[in-house]
Amino acid sequence: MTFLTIDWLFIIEKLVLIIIIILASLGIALYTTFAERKVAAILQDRPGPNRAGPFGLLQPLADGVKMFTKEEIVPTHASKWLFILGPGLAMVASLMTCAVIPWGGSVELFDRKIDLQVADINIAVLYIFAVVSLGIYGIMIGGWASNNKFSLMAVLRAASQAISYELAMGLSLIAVLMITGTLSLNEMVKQQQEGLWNIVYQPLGFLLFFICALAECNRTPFDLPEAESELNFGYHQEYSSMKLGFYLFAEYINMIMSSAVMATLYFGGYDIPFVNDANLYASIGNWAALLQVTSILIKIVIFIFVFMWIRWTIPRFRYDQLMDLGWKKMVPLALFNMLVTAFIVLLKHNGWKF
Amino acid sequence: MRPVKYNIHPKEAKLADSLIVSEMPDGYTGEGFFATKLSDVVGLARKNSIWPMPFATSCCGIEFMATMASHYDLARFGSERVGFSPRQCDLLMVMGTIAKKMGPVLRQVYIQMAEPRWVMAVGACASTGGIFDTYSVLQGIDQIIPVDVYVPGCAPRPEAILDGVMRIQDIVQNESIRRRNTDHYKALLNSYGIE
Amino acid sequence: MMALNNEIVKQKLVEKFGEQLTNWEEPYNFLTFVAPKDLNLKVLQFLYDDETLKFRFLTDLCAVHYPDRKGEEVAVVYHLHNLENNIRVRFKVYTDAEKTEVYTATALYEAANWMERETYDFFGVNFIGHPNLKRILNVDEMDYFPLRKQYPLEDQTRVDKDDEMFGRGGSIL
Amino acid sequence: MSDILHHNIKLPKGAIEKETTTLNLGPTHPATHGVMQNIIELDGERIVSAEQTIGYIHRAFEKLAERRPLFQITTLTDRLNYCSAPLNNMGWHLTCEKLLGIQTPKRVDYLRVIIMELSRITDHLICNSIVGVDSGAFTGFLYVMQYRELVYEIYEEICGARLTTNMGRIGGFERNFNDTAWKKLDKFLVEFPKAWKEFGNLFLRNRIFMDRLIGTGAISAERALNYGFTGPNLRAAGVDYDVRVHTPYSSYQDFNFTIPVGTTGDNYDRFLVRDQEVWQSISIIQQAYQKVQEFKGAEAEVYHADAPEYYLPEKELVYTRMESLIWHFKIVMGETEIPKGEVYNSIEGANGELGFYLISDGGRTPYRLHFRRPCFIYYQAYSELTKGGMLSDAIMTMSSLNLIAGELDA
Amino acid sequence: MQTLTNRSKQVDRSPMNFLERIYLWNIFKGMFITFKHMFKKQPTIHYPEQKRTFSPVFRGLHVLNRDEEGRERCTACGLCAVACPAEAITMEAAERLPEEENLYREEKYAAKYEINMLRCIFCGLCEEACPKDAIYLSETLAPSNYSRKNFIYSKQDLLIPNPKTETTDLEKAKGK
Repeated sequence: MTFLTIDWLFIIEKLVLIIIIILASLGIALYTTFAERKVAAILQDRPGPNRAGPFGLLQPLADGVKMFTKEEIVPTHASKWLFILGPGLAMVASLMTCAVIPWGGSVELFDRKIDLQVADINIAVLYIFAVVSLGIYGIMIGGWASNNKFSLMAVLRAASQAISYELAMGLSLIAVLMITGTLSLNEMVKQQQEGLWNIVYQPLGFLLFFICALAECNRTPFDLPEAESELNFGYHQEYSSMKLGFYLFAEYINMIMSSAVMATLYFGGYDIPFVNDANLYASIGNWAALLQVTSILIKIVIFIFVFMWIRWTIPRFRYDQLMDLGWKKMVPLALFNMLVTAFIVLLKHNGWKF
Repeated sequence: MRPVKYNIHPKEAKLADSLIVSEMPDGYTGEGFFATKLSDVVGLARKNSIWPMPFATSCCGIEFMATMASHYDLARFGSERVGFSPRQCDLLMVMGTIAKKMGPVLRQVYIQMAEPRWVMAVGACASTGGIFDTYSVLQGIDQIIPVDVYVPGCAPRPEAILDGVMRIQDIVQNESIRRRNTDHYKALLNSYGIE
Repeated sequence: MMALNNEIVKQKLVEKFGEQLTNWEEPYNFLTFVAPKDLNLKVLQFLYDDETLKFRFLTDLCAVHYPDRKGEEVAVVYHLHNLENNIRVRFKVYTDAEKTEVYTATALYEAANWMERETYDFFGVNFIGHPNLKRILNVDEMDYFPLRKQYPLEDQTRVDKDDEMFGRGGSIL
Repeated sequence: MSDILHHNIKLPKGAIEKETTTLNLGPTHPATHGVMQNIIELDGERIVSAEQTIGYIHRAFEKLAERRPLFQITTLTDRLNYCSAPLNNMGWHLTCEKLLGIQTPKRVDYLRVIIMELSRITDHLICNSIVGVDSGAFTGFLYVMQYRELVYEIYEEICGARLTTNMGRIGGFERNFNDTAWKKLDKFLVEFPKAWKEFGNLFLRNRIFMDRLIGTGAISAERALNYGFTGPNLRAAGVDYDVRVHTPYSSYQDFNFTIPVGTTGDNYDRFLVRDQEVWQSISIIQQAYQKVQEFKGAEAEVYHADAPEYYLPEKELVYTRMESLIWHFKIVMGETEIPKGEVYNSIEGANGELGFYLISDGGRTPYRLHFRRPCFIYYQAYSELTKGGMLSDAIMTMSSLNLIAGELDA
Repeated sequence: MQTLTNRSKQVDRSPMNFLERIYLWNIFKGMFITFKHMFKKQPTIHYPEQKRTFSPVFRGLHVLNRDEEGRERCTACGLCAVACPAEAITMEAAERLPEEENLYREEKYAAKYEINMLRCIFCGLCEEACPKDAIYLSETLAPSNYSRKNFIYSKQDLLIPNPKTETTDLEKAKGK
């Protein structure tokens, strides 16, 4: 292998894209924390943070600086390296997801066609599942290393919850895969741009996927691992300073990523509704890509709002009820959905018209 | 009928009286311009992100609920993320009577908090024992941990609690980031027997 | 069913225990009597079991310290309630402060458990047969029974009060 | 397996054989809102046994009461069940009035009923919304807290304080209700029922919430009585015992209301009973409001009993008339004649039968004052209620019992 | 268990119907309620910029009254200290000298009058106990402070402005 065969421009292009996407994700996550507080406040008839900067907009920065300057505590009986590894792993895993999400079409710069997707791999969906499962390790390792019984219980809950709901999530997704016939996210978006959004074909599948996404992100009503009234913040109870910040951040990035995945899978990704994207490219060129990015961002924001809205409305499950729902209701429903979809796809392949 | 509506001589809090700022020796000039600026920025940031740990034992805890609720909304100060894990919090709000049985627990919680940490004694009981001048009640939590701000009242109105939070903010803003490493601070903690 | 009143309760009790129950009173229409301390459980059992009396609700259990009554300084007071007929009865047993031994009522009323622990905590009444008789409100290390009259109320460590002012060695009062 | 582990790893003695986890809930655990410690043995998430330690805010009320004249004890009762302070105040005043033989005029009774029911509402409102918070839904709590604020404003008009009110005096109130207070009460009566209905909609029939509460922390009527339960917790078990009906005080016999009872005594029953009691309280307040308005002329200004020995004279008279001044001094110094005797009086507190056992030897202060604190008595049943349930159930049981630390620890 | 009264009423514990059983219906209902609240007027009082008006009987910081000629009314009888459940009031009485008649109204006066605001529970019993129209509570909130010693309010901190010499201050104190 020689240096000459490497497309240096390609690497630079991807590096720039990665940096931009990671920074943007971090920025959005930062402001998602703020949004959570504001949304909670507005749903609860109160103004929310409004004294740090204009309308409280500097609030997340204040939180960040404060966390950076706080003392790092490693509990005496904690397993030190794992204690540090935990939040790092959680953070890395959640950021890795954004590699396969198509954020927009492509832009033409310096005579190059640059895809707004870090890696258009053909098994993107599997990749996401793998990385999300890795994120659970971050929580498990951190909670276990804390040497705290509350954390330990939280971790047990988190692990079993993740396993149960990933199963239902996967099953509900298979139906989509059968319709689209691909594992590549970019390909799925392209199909949806041409036809209808997948939500039209898969309403039940989407509902199941959405509920599982709530569970995967540890959001109410599935926030058992950090149920503050029971386990007192659960797995990140012993964490202070930026390690805590990493956990909180990872949670919000997970939220963003699952919103992005949902948008891509069921709501056409960066597709701008009611507009033919190809024509748009023809008329305004690179600006169309920007509009597409805006489109997916808006979808993400809407999902995040719904996440928050749910969080501040309903109570949480009990552990056994959560398992009950997961195994006895979600999995059978997902299977049912899969079978029905398979049946219809089969009929369609055999020339039936709908 | 009352002769007047207001007492116009309420004692204003002076920063110089605070435990944190007062024992800073004059002419502590180790910090250069950059460090001072950094200190200011950090102070400003910390000020707006004080996460309280409510150590609510009795009546004042109920008023703290009112402070959190829509009518007074502590969230405006960026302080609504109430944590019950001492590791994650900046401000220990001791609300309500601390009995002698509770004293060691309170101390333990204080020790577990990550620096920088501040303590606010809310209400008569936590500050001095209030009406409970009895064999079982600790006569002021300042016997076991250093207190930064005292809030009078039994129970203090939400306004008074907010006032206390703002006094804490004043301290936080004016505290040098290096202070927690100074010998003076260590001596202060040692005087409470905390290493 | 015949309405139950203080007369009938008294009559029944006298029938059963005769002269042993003394000091019958009805302050504010509340039947009160004194039982010997060895009999407390028997009286409770009778009041609980009897088909007409049915005092099956233990409202309250506490003690009072009378330092002047030599030999019977501590009185344990039971308040019982018959919910069906809405009638209450109170009885006391007196015991020596040095050797406070009273039978526990926990076998009859679960409610008595903590009330007896509290009474032990405050007055040092030793309830014989109690499943878990230890201090409940105060710290375990405490070496006296604070509600007995001879012990001071105040905490001695406070510095912000002027004892002269509040009747503790001063001129007022 | 355990043998191998024993050889290689140093574990605390008996850690393997035990097969259960000991979890220490409290004293600063968020769900114990207040301070008690529950040492729970867990088998997985199931509770094998629970043991409680209390006394973390023991304040020696009873000893303190022996050193304070009657009127100062009102400030102590404030701090018993601080969620419904006026209720305790009035309970104490009624006890004193029983001892001193004071008859209160009807209007005073009705005013008291209004205040007592308002404070019952605030208490149940907090309890039920905290059940919501502990189950993870924070928002309903903030919705109803806004209306508690309205009640506090009414208190403030009457006595000048919000939470620890020190409201009322032996023989009546310290002052008549002013127009603002009545206006605020009007406002409350209009707005609160809507909000309470909305709160019910948010929780009552939500399956997640119902699943959390139904069948958890249940107790039978017999056990509940044996444990000395009173108030909403006893009524949830199906016993319709209510001091307001059994031994009416403060003219409760003039009002028309029902006693909501449950059947199984589980957390959901407790929640429902409290929910219904709030509706009953609203109805009682409306009736009392109407009755108060029926007083005309001089009667409409009555706010205390005519008891010059115990009720402080008008300030104007104190400044000008010698006789009043002497009464004033006597009452404040506590030198009025207080009859000897012992009296037990109980009211229906927000958590159950709140009793005052007062022994007076004729001195300035009570010889002995014992509070029957419902919280203290029913919390003993906690280990029985939680046994066999899950950890989350224990949390819900704790909040639906409504444990008020001030009342628990005296 | 037989019923004790004829006023009991069973609470509604009907089993869940189908819509309630599938979770979603009531969740949507709840979400609709919270959504409605987004457009509700916020009752928030933006303390410290905005302050609530307190009731005229509000129990805040104390004041010591003077009469029309600016003489202190307190006669150091000690009733307030006796009435105080928190024992927060300390005073020392002194005999008035002939040349002090323009300072003190009665023959005896409080040479030292201190209230420990940190002990004080603002119950208002001192105001009620005063037979000389001398001590009142005001609508000022007791401010928080950094040090315990700053909560001892001496006579100078409590006295209202002299109506003879400090008329502007008095107007201020009266809230005009």
